[in-house]
Amino acid sequence: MDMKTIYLLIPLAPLLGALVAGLFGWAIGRRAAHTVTIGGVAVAFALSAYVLKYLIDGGASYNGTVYTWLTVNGVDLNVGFLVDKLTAMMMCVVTFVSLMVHIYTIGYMEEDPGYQRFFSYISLFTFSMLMLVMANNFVQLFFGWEAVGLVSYLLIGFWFKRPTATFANLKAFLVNRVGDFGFLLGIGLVLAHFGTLDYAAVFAKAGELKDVTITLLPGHSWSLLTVTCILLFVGAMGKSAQFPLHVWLPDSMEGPTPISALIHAATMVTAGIFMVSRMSPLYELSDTALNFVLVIGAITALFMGFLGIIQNDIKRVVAYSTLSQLGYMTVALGASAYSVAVFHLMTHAFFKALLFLGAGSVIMGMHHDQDIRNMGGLRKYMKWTWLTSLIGSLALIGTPFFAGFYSKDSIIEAVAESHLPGAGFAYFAVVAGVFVTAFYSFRMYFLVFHGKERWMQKGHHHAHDDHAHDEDEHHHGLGPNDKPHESPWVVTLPLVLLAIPSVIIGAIAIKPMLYGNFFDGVIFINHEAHPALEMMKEEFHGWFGMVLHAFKTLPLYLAAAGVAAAYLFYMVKPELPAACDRFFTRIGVKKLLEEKYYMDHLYINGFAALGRAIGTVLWKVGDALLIDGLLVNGSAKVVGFFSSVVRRVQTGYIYHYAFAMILGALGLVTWWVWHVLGTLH
Amino acid sequence: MLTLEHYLVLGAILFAISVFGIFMNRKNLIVLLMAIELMLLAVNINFIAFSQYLGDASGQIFVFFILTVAAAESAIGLAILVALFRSLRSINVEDLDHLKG
Amino acid sequence: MTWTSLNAGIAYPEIFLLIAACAILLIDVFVSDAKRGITHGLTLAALAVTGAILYSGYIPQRVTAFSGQFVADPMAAWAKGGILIGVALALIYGRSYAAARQMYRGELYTLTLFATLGMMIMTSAINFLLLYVGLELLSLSLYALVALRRDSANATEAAMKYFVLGALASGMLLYGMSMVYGATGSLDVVIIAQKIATQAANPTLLVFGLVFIVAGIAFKLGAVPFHMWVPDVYQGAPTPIAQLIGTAPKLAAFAFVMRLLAEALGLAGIDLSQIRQQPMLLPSWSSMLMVLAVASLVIGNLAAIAQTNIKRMFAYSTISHMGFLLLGILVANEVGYSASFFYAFTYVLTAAAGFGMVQLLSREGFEADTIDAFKGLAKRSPWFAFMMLMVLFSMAGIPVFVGFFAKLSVLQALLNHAVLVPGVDGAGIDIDHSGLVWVAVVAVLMSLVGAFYYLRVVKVMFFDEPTDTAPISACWDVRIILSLNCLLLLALGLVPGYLLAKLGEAVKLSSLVLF
Amino acid sequence: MTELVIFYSFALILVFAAFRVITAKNPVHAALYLVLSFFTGAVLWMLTKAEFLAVSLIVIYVGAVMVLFLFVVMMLDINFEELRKGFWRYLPVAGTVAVLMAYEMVMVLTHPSAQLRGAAVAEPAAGYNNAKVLGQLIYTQYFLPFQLAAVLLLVGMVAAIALTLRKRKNTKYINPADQIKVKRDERLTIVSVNAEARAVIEPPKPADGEQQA
Amino acid sequence: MTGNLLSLAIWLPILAGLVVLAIGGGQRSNIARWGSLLGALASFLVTIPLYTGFDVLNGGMQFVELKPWIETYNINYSLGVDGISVWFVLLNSFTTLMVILAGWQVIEQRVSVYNAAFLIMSGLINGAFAAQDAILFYCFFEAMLIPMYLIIGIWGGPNRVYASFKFFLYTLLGSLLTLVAFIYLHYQSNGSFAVADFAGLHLTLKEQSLLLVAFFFAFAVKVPMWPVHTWLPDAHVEAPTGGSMVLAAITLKLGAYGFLRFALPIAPDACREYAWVFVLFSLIAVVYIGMVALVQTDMKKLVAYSSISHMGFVTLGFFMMGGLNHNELNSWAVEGAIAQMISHGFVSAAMFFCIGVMYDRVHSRKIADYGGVANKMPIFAAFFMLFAMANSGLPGTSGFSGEFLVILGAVQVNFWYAVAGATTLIFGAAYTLWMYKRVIFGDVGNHHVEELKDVNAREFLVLAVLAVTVLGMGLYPKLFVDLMHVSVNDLIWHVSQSKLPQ
Repeated sequence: MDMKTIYLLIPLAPLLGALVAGLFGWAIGRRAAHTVTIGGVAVAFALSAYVLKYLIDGGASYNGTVYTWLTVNGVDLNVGFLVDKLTAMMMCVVTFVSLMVHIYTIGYMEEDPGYQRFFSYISLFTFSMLMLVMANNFVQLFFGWEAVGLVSYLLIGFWFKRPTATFANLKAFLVNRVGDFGFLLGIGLVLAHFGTLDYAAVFAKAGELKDVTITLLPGHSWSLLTVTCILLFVGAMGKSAQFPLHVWLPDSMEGPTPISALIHAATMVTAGIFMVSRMSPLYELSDTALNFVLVIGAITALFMGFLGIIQNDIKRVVAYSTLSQLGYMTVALGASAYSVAVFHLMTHAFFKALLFLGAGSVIMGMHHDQDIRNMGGLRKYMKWTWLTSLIGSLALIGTPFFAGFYSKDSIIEAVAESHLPGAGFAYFAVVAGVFVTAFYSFRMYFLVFHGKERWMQKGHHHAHDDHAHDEDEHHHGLGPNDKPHESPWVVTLPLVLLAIPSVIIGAIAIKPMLYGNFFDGVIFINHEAHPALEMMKEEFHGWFGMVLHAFKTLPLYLAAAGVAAAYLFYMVKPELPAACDRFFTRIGVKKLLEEKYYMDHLYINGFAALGRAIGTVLWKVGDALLIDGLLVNGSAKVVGFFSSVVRRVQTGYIYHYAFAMILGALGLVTWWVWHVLGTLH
Repeated sequence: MLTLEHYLVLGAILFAISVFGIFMNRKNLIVLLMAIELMLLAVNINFIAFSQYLGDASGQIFVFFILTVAAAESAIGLAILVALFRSLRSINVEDLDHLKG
Repeated sequence: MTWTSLNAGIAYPEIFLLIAACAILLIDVFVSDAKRGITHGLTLAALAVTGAILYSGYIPQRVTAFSGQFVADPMAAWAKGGILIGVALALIYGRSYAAARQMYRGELYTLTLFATLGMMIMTSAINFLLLYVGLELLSLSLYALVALRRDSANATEAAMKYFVLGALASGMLLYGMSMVYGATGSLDVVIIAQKIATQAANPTLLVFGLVFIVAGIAFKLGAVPFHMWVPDVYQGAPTPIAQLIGTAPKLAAFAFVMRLLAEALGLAGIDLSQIRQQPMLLPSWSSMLMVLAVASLVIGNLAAIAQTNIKRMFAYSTISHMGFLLLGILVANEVGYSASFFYAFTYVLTAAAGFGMVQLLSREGFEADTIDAFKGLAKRSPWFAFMMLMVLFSMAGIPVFVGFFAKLSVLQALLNHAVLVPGVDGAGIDIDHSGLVWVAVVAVLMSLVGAFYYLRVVKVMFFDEPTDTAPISACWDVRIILSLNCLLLLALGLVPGYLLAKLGEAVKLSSLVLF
Repeated sequence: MTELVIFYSFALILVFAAFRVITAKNPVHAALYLVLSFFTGAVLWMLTKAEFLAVSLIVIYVGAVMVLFLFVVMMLDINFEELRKGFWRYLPVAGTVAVLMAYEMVMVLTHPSAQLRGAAVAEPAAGYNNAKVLGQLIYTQYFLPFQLAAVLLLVGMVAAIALTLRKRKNTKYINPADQIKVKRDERLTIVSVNAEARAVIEPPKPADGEQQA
Repeated sequence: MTGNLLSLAIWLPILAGLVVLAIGGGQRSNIARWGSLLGALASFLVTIPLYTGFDVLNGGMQFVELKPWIETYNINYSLGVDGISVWFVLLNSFTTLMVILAGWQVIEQRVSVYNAAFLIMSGLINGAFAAQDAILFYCFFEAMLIPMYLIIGIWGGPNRVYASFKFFLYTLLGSLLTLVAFIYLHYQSNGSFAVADFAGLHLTLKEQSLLLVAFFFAFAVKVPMWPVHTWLPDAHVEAPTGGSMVLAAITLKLGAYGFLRFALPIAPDACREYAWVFVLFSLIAVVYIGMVALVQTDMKKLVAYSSISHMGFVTLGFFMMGGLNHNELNSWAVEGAIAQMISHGFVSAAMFFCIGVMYDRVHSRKIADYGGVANKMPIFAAFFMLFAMANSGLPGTSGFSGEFLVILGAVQVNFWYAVAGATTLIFGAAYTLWMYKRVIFGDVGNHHVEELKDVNAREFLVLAVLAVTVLGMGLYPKLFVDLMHVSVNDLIWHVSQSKLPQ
């Protein structure tokens, strides 16, 4: 089996599974559906692992065309694969998490009537994501980009009966479309100026076009690469939920939990990070663009973290944490530490998938009650879930020796070393974010797994989130006398399997990925302009050294402080949160956070409403009144009016008829005869 | 000296009078028919004058035919008038207004 | 003067028709009302034989007879052919209509035959006197025919209006003729043309006469503002007679215009470069016709929109069609004449079919002359609904029906002319011919308005539910011939080339060459 | 000079009479004024030596056409009072147009470019015979129109009859053909009478002619 | 055989239509159905050799037929297709087949007339695409109005009369002016009506501009471009499903095709001069109409507006033609526009069919009357999702290829054109998916929806075939685009040359 076949097989295996489960799921039944899809993903994972191994062992990276999608103006637009280490790593992450999620789903979706459909979707997603990461050109990238968006749309709206779900998926799709709008324009600029859409050719030509400027407004010229990179990054902002296009991600929790883990935590949302890393040869040429990336990432990292604090929906807490972590990655990108970003991407994929799946397990245990205020003390009932969630949380907050520690700390360091104008703010944001992360993570942890079993006290309690009002079969919650049960093995097994890399992968991978030659020839860094990573490399002394070093830096203590604060608030003095609540309410911050910085208002009541209002005006006034009313029907009316006038002239009286004739003759005489007489003399 | 102009002007005036008659007359169809006869007379005067002026008899032949045609025309016109009167009981021009618009 | 010098042979069709008409007049005296079919058959036979004689005597050139007063040329032959067809169709479609309304009398046939004779004379006459006599023969017969349903107030009213206004128009025409006669000293078309060409004519009198001649012609064609008789007569006249008025005479009028304007006053056969020395006769009538044409297009189409009576609607549509016809004539060259000829010829067929449909739906006590009478025709008789559809779309000038090619040929002539003579400088010919482009634009815009009212009838037929569910009672011959007539519109639309070429050739072969 | 005097005086009468034709309240008067116009017209034609036509005018018009007019006027039962109302209401507009028309026509005809001023109506050559000239032309050159004129008159006749002749319901008339064709059997029904039985008498089937009457 | 393929493509459906009319009247509806299906199938099959036998390297006309028709005016029966028009012949024959299937059970009244109208129209449309003589083109172009008028008027919705009149008169207005233009060109080209001769003329800018105005009225109305678009929503809403399918899939393309075949090659200088106007109108169509579509409450109207918006992309692409703005040839946008036309043919037909499927069951087109259709019609919902996504231009569906290329082409001409154009990514998704959400998603909305039954075999067939085409063109557009390269390049070269008199 040559490599090309393998590369082909990797995406096609899940696709096949998806098609079989999707098109023939009704015929083959549940078991066959999950078997075939899991089989497909497993094959993909196995082959991906093989590929990674092959590349690490010095195998040549692959850049080849599968088929030509389109040829225009002499330029081939291909479907092709670029498989290098970055790709291979992404493939492994994607297929691994996907495999876990597939297995987990067997348990999680057991009772759902859309079982086969769900498997089909997630397999399809795996295919799309693989196409995205394996792309060797912008077209295919965009194809994968939108395809994962589609599947995300389908999955968020999986429970299409819920209005909140369908609202959320539409929102997700549209917000992503806003990003894609920029992304597509970026691609357009690339094509217009590079004359090709192949990565390799584009990167090769990037240097030449470094100083090219374009004039977008008369009198202002911009660097081509800056504009292009920012536009491409707008795409990433959509997909990776960066401020201000982040609003879709929390709502996307309306989807079943497995997909939150797979799509909205581990893989799809990191596509933007992946893309920017891929485009490093372009981004490296524009400080402006990098700075933009840095600032956006920083905003996202900190402010989304704040929102995590006040969430009571278990999944939403994790979702905001995801947003925040994506911000971290973006910050790393901005700091030219692409490898760090990718590294965090990877570690985050594992522990965040773990957290989501753990949350899902909790939700199952709670009979689909997601409100953490109704939980507590679950540690006793759900041992595996508790343990793995704890690992996940520890990894998330950057506890030393856990995977997240290495990646997050590296990001903080990279920002510290960055010289971009926004680096100062970014540094503050990421450092402050550490505390915030720790606080909300353990707030959730304590509320869920420790303390009193509150569902017993409060009975059926509804969270204030709107979706909780939904009288849906999935939301019946736990009765006061029920006891939550640990989930079946298909659920806990993935948790365990994910927990392992969440702990160990950081220590293993940090050296090759960040400071080794893993990304040689893949990620390009202009070390002279952006020396951050170089400087870190000098300071790096192995993973253990990094842990030791961490004790000398602020972040670790901030994380510890966060955990402590959470413990204080939710374990020791449960009345404190209420007091804080009152305080923050008084100064207005509470409201601001509850309303998520009013971003949703801005979009829904601002842009969307404005769009509809303009649409209505254009329709009623522009189309109906002006064009149709005035021009079309108006001219018909004018014709009708003249018609009635003409009609009235036809009085029926002979003398009028004769009069008309005489007048006609007289007119002819007057005009022509006098005319002739005039010319004759 | 009697010139062509005399006749032509007379013809023109007669023509105008008959035209005037046609659209002035709003009551009596018979007078309308008479006005038409007047108009033909005007034309005939023209033809005869020209004919004699040109020394060419064909103009007079034309007049002869006009007289003939006019006779037949009067017959038909009066016949229509009679038929009209029978169905309408009126020869008032203003009553002829069922067809309009 | 001998028989041979008369050269009467070329007038055999007319002579036969006259004899036949007189014979039928006599025969009919002995035919009882119940056996009127004999007269009907004989009349059609007479028309057919006339046609046959016409066909066998076809000469592809201009031949004159009766001291140069009568001409037989291909154009006249084609026109007469069209006239005979038009008249025959009117009689065929009108038979049961007439029978149901006390009109099924011998006079219907004899007068129709005399009218036909008048039309044939009009097409062949090249002498003012003969033209006039032919015109009057036609007119007088038509006046009488309109009033033939003498118990109908509408019919007699229409006849009276037609008569009075027609007489007025005749008066104007005669006045014009007298002036031209005075200016040129002759009644002979050829001599007049020669006199004009050699500047031996008095220009003032000529133009003065021209105005009145144009007025008279405009009346005959029904051009605005000499059109007002048209709707009233169409509506008031019994439908077969309206058909008779609305079809064949248009061809006769076309020929009449050709003889009077194109040949006598049109400088036909004169090298255009000689126009410089000529008084502005040609441009004069050309631009007069332009005004009349545009006015007809506008008024005809606009007024037609508001009609509820389909005969009246046809009348206004006729007015607009005559506007189109005039557009071709005013081009004043062979291309234009051919186009107009084609237009008139096909219009006869189209209008005949339209009136045929009205009569098809009518029955005793029901005129079917409102647009509403066509309601739901597609349900009552899909076949005839489709036939009517073809008629209407042909009238609207939608391809692939023949009406489109008629319009196309006229527009083509008009626009080519516009570029061909972009204003011969000097000589005072100051018509801006590029202005004809705008005339063309007006013409097509008015076709758009026209399409509206034709569409309305289609709408009524196809989209509405029938209110009148009585079966169509027409006899088989009417059904077949009407269908053939309608299909002919389609066939001529699919293959218009032959007729176009033939009529164009006819005009070319018939053109008056003076030098 | 004499000619001019005659012309002007008769022309004036003609114009006056013509004017009265269209303004006369009573159509009988109008018809009579029309007769007067024709007479004066004939005189004017005489002045141009068109004797035949002058005579024809009187014969045809005054003798035939105008009589026809008078017949019709008197035959129809018309309320003339009704017809006279409001005649002058339309004068301003109609009058303006008519005067304008006359003015323009006269202006054109008297315009120098028309070259009519001083154009004498030619004096015919000696021995000129108006009737003969016309006759010769009509029967040779104008043979065809002449025939057609006959047809025209025929049309006039046919039309007039077709439009006005009607079989009145109250008038009894007989059809000689039917009378001749009558057979004995249709007129006479012989019934054998049985003196004792009551006879059933079939009514005779009436003949066509009788039914019409 | 190949000698008269185009004639076959034109006359076979017309003949089939006439036969159906003749034999399928009255109660013989089933004969009419099967007969027309057979006819449509045969008509589609005869167009296949046009594709298989097409010489990709030849940019000129192929399958040429030339016979004199009206010799007096030198009008010829002149047929031929190039890489651009061949697709529309195929697309049209294909759509007709779909339409016949679409109306199978739905149309109960006058089945033969309904099907015959479509068959005849199909032939006429093929004729318009194949005609190489202006008058021949015009004849087909106009004659098509008649069957469409009847279809809308007879089988249409409650306001069908208004819609049918508006449709007919609106489109007639433009074509009449074009007729004047054609005749003018006829004179200019010394008595030829051949399109190729027209394209070879050298005309002054004033002449070209006036011609362009005439062409604008004809073709822009048909496309339809803003602001002459308002007939389309009415026509679409009132037309029966089949009518909407054909209208959207084919007749709109005729307008765009007219631009390619007439306006651009004949008046290139004027096109360059006034390209900004067309670009402006196109962009207005994309943005303005996108917003208008957003607030529609009637599904058909929404899709109709979406059609206008998508066709705005097509015209945008045309006037992004490299020759108009650059010296260098740039076929991105043009090929994108043509691809968009083809794709829109599939997608809009599918969208209208989907709405038709629901309409047949519920007899309402109001979005508010639905909700939760997916619960009752899952298969249908899946198909509808695919088409909705295609309508929003998702990669992998045909809707993407065209839009993508046009935007890529536009960026090369003017960045801001591309920005305005790319908003369709947002608007397109917004109006389509919002509608989808309200109609398909959610809990069962009312008892009408409760009673819905999923698609039957016939509907499934149509949907599946359309789905295959939509996906096929999305995944392998090369198949479609390769045929047009040479023709498009020829066209662009042609347009890039100044035609002003020397």
